[in-house]
Amino acid sequence: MRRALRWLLAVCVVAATTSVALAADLRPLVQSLGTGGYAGTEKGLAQLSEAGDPAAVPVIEALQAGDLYVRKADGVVVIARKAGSDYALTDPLGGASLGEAPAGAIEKIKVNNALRRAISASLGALTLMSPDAGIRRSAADAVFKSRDATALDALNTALAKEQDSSVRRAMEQARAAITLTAGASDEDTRVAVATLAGRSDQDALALLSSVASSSSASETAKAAAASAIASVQLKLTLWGVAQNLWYGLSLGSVLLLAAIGLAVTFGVMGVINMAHGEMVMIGAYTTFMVQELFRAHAPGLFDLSILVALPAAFLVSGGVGILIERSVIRWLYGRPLETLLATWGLSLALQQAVRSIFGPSNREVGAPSWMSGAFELGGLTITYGRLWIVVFAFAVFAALLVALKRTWFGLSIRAVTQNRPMANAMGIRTAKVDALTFGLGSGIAGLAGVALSQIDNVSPNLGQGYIIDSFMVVVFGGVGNLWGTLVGALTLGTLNKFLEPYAGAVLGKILVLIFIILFIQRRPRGLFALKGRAVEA
Amino acid sequence: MLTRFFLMGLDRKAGVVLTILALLAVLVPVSTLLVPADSPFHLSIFTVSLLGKYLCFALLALALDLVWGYCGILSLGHAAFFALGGYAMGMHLMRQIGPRGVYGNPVLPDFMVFLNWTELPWYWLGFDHFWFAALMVLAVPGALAFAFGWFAFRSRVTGVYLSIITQAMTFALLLAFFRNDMGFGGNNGLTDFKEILGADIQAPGTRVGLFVATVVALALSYMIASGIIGSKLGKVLVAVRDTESRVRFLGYNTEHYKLFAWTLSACMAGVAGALYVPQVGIINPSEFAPASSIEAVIWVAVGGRGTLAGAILGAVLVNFGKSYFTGALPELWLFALGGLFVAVTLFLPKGLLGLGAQLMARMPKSKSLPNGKPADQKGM
Amino acid sequence: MRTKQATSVLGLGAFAGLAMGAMMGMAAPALAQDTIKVGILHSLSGTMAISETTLKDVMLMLIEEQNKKGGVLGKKLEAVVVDPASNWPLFAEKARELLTKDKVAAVFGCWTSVSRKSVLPVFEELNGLLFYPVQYEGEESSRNVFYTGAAPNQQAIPAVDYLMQKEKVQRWVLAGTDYVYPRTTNKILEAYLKGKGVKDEDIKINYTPFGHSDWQSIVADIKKFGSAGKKTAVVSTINGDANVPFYKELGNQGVKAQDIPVVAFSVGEEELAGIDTKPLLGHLAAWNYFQSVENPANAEFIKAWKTFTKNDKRVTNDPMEAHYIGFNMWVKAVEAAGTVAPDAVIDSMVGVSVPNLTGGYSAMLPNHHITKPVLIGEVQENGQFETVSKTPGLVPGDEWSDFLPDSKDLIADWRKPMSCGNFNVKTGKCGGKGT
Amino acid sequence: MSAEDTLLYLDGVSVSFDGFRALNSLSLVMMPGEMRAIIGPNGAGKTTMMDVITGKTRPDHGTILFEGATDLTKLREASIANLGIGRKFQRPTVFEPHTVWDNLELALKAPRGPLKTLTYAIGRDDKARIEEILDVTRLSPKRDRIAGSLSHGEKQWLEIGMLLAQDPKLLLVDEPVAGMTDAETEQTAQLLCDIAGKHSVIVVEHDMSFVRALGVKVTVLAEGSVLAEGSLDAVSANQQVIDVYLGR
Repeated sequence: MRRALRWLLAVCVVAATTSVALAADLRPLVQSLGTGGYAGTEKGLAQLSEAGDPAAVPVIEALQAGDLYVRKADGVVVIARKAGSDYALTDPLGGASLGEAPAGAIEKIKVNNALRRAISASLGALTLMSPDAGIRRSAADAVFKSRDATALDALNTALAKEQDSSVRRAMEQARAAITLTAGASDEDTRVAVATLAGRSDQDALALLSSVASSSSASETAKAAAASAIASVQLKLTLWGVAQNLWYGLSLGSVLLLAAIGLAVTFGVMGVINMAHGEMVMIGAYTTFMVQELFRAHAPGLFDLSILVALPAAFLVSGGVGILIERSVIRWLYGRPLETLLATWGLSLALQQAVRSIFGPSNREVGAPSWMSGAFELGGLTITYGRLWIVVFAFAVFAALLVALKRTWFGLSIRAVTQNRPMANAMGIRTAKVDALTFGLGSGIAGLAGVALSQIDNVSPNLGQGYIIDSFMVVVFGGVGNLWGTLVGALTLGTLNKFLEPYAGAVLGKILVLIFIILFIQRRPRGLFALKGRAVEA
Repeated sequence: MLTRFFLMGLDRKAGVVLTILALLAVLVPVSTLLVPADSPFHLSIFTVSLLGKYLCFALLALALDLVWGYCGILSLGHAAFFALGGYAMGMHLMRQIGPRGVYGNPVLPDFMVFLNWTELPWYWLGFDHFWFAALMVLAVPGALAFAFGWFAFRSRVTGVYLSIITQAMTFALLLAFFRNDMGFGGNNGLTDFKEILGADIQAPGTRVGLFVATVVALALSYMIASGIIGSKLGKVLVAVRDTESRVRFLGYNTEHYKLFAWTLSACMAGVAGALYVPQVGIINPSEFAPASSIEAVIWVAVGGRGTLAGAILGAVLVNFGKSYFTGALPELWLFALGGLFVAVTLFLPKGLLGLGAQLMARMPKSKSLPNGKPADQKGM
Repeated sequence: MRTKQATSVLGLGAFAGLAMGAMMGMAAPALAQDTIKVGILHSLSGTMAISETTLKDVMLMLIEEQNKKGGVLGKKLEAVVVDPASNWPLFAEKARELLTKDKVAAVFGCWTSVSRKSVLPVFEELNGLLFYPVQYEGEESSRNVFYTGAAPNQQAIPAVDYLMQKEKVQRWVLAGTDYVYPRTTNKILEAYLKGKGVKDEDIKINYTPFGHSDWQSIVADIKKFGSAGKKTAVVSTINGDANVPFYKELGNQGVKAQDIPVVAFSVGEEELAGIDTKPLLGHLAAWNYFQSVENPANAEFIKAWKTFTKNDKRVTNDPMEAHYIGFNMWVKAVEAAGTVAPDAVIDSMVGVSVPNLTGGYSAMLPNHHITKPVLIGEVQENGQFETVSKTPGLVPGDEWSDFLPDSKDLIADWRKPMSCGNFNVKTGKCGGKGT
Repeated sequence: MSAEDTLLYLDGVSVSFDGFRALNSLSLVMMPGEMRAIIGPNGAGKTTMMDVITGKTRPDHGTILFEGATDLTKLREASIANLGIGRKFQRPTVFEPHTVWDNLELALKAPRGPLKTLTYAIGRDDKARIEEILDVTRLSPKRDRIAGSLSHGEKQWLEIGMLLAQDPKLLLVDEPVAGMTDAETEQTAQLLCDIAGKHSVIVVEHDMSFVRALGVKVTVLAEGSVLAEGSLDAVSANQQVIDVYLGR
């Protein structure tokens, strides 16, 4: 992007001899950015963007990036970028090198929210002519947001030359927004209303509503706005349902991830594993450790840290799980209740251990760039982080299903859980299978920890927040049935998200719990209960 | 008939427990109020409140043991009944504050005043009378338990399914009481009580009185519980615990039996909560937290499931450990507590009282021992 | 079998006796009087450990430093640390233990409102001293408590003023965790905003449970509310734990500070340490202290803190400063009184003035709240705040909000002869609005 | 024969579990005072039939009447038991933590409500009745033993004793001699024959010598319905029965 702007700058320099003179005119404006605190900077910025000279773009960009400094010695505004222990200074206009300076010799020009807004608006107006379609598009969006009437001329000029249809549409919408905000003739208003009707979002709705309720607009314009509002609202309602579905799916995936390890340790093995949440927490802390290693040794590869963290968390949590099984759980088979007590004790100890080692406060787990941000899908905003978690949850589920149904290990697990003495007699080493099964469940919990570290606190309490929900999901779905866990997680997630807008977060959750209680009355063995000649005597 | 019922449960074991409780009821007031403060036999008010709290927990454990140890219903939501009883008492104590709140509103509790409530919600009416509150202490947990049990037992929800929905119940209540809109003071709960039955709640005499009341309630509940266990009803309950379907084929409506024990147990838990609140001075939604219920289960397990004395012992011991370690080892006490739970499960599957039994196992067996099986085929 | 049971039950009796004996021992008065004991009542486990453990550490540091300077009244200070484990009744029990068993001269502690409410009767009954370092909802003034955190007028109202004036905000989302601090703060803000002409439909109030972790719907709602054409801001009283997922969701859904700024009252440096702050650039917080404030006292404090914790990355935050102020005030008051006896210390506390870490002096007011500057900061990429606004003078803490109908006539003044925490200026009587 | 005169009347009873038909239009009639042996290969539906009669399993179709009037398909286990149908399980199920005496006391015919049991005090008649059953089942010397400590055979007998204590009109006895010595088997056969005088009995058993020793009408079940009925000799000669038993 910066290269493109430089290119633009070069074109301008070549094209117009006057621009040198202009650059000279810009100098005092640039200087004024460095005086008078936020207000002074804002004033300087306004003048700078009013000048309309693309040469100002690098200056403003530097201001946005926090690279614009004042040299304390002479008060000159410079661009300073870290070079070793000192800063390399360049002239904001023209880019000539001005030598180096230690950190103490320069002072940053501070930026606050108001300034950031102004910067976006002026960059928008100034980059409407960029050769890069993406930049023009975001420039148009910035103008749409700022609704800055001073950008109207630039917008009209840019529109006249614009070839790209999507950028054109964005620019037209920006122009319509300015038109409606600033007020315009009846004809223009109607055109603007028509343009905005195509943009089915809240922004458009707000603009259209302002027309419909405006006192100056004509009746016909108002009528056009009203019908546009109706169509936008309908679309928004539909998208709202889709959005709830997506949120439900996303929450359901989180529940699924949290519960699926429990479906193995509790559902398959019958261990009431209260330390399950702590396995999730250990996975999250493993992610933190892996990221710390990346930050220290390979910051450039940070985006890959999550991929490394996955196997690491699986192994660490799985290892801890095996350790727990070998030392405690294996003495307790056939006494499910005792496992509740012992694992509760373990969960207390594990929390405190993590607190002692890592401290009680939150640890920062960063998101790799491919998990940050969001994209728009029609009227839906889908964040990459959530999308990956959904994909990941289903992948883990599928992998577990395959592991249990199609591998020898899975066969052994089923053999051991169904008939231990018989499995033993057939040469299956039940002790080993027990340990590995518990390790598998714990390892999956560790995987969940990697995913949850992206959306939740990484703190010693992380696991506590999920343990109850996990048990609800497994029990709702039917103990011992993986498909039940899947359907249970998605049902409860979606139900929760559909209730939340009406009942609020707290009441919504209460209703879900009551639903579970009532549901269990109807199906005392969960959703996917095995029917058959009852086993109890 | 009533006398016979109480006498039935009174074997020598009960005698020991009741003697200890009677001693507590006499010695504690004496050494607190009469023994001079510099004497080594003086008990501070702090200690009395602490003991009172332990005994409230012991009563909760006793209630839990009645359903879990003798009827096989593992409740992971018993703290809900405890908290409901506590709230009923807390509401009465709130009303007793009268115009002494910070805003001086004679009717509305402070938290309602600053949330701009203008009148007392209907469900607060009546709580200014002690008798009404006392009734509610029994009725609210009892009614909830009855309704919950009626549906759950009829639907034959058993084992972990039952345990988990009891947990769902207490969690839902936690969230509900947490909502400020409910009118129970939200997360802050009810606090800053001034007096109970006209006595200053902070005064040593009142605190000792509350302690004695707790001892009496515990002793009474113990007698009721051991009376039940000694009766034919108790034998049916134990039979239900181990082989419920067999009991049904004998013609017993096991749902009714479970419902009876469950509701009675909830009422006992409610009483425990009601005695707890004036002694600790606060009731808030965190008492509903599933973790509180699980802790209560652990007390019973530590002491010995299926022995009433064990439930009491476990509650007192674990809570004493908690009080002691949070002061002595503030950074490490969770390791100690967690380690204790693991150790008890691994090495004392029948709890501490079971240990005594194990040591004496060689002695010839004689009649009637309810603390037979640890976790058995009925599991939870 | 009977004998066996009887034996085990006898064991129980013996145990009970032992336990009682042990507790008698516990309750025995401390004999050593050559030190002055200071109680630290912060949760080291459970949900609040995340915030409170730091405060325990900072108290240990302050006590250690004071001892280096020779202690107080010629005696060394001795810290007594207990863990109330985020359990509210346990707070009261531990407070009682500190005051009666350990006989501490003062207690520094509590974070949540409920923990303070829980210990309040204990401190009043036993006439102890509690220093409470956290911003809170006000509506309280106790003779035995010194509130060194911000009252709503020292945090919420200046923050809203800033947003109205500098950011031209017209539409407000008041999002909070459903407990008393957000409820009260939002009540106050609602009244304040309406007084400024903000319409009903431009205020949206939203409450969530503690530890709420799925913020998708709420963030989407905020976006929706904020795109109605009027400048919108979020005033967040969301409690510590839930903030991380909240901010992560904000960042991911692209809610930028320049579009919809979020101003938080419970998010400090400590909370930001758990989040990648790049997407949060420019979101705001209102406090009375930021680690980034530049002045010698603060630099020294930060250095001492990093040395004490042997961790270069440890951050400082507002409640830590509050303890710093409170502790120094207590030391000064004790020295002025010449004793640690509670009544004397309480009397000499009012009017004590000590340096704060933002370059001024904070004074203890008659209502047991203190004067503080109010700072508005924007989140920076490095997890720190950049001060964008600071009140010109110090703001005195106002315990009874002027914006709530039932408290606007109340004042607190613990100086004699009034010595009242809820004096009604209308009726001229102590004891709220009642007769 | 009309349904009114019968003690137990099953008509067209079907039960299926996940597609598997455990009972397939089963019809069976028992007269008062009758004793019947039911045999059949594994999976023939013997236990399911008992489940259906005692209310443990609800049939998908069909009629089950007791004493010609009471529709058992509408009732729960306890109500059915209180009508006078007792059941002994395949695996002996006694209340292991209780003494032999207490087991019998629990089974003894008496009011079954919780409040009644709470205030129950054993009377002279009840004591005599339990003594009598202890004698019949030869458990007198072990009356104070914990049931869990009894041998397998003794548990079987205790359970039969509990059935007697219940004093039902109809006894359903599932494999009463499984795991017993020959001598015990013989004694058990004798015991059942004694009982049959006063009660109606259905015995499910694999042990042919035991069935022979009972000397009663035999019903053969296979694949959930009645294959043959008659004396043991008659059904043994039935070709279909032979096929079923020997496998096809």
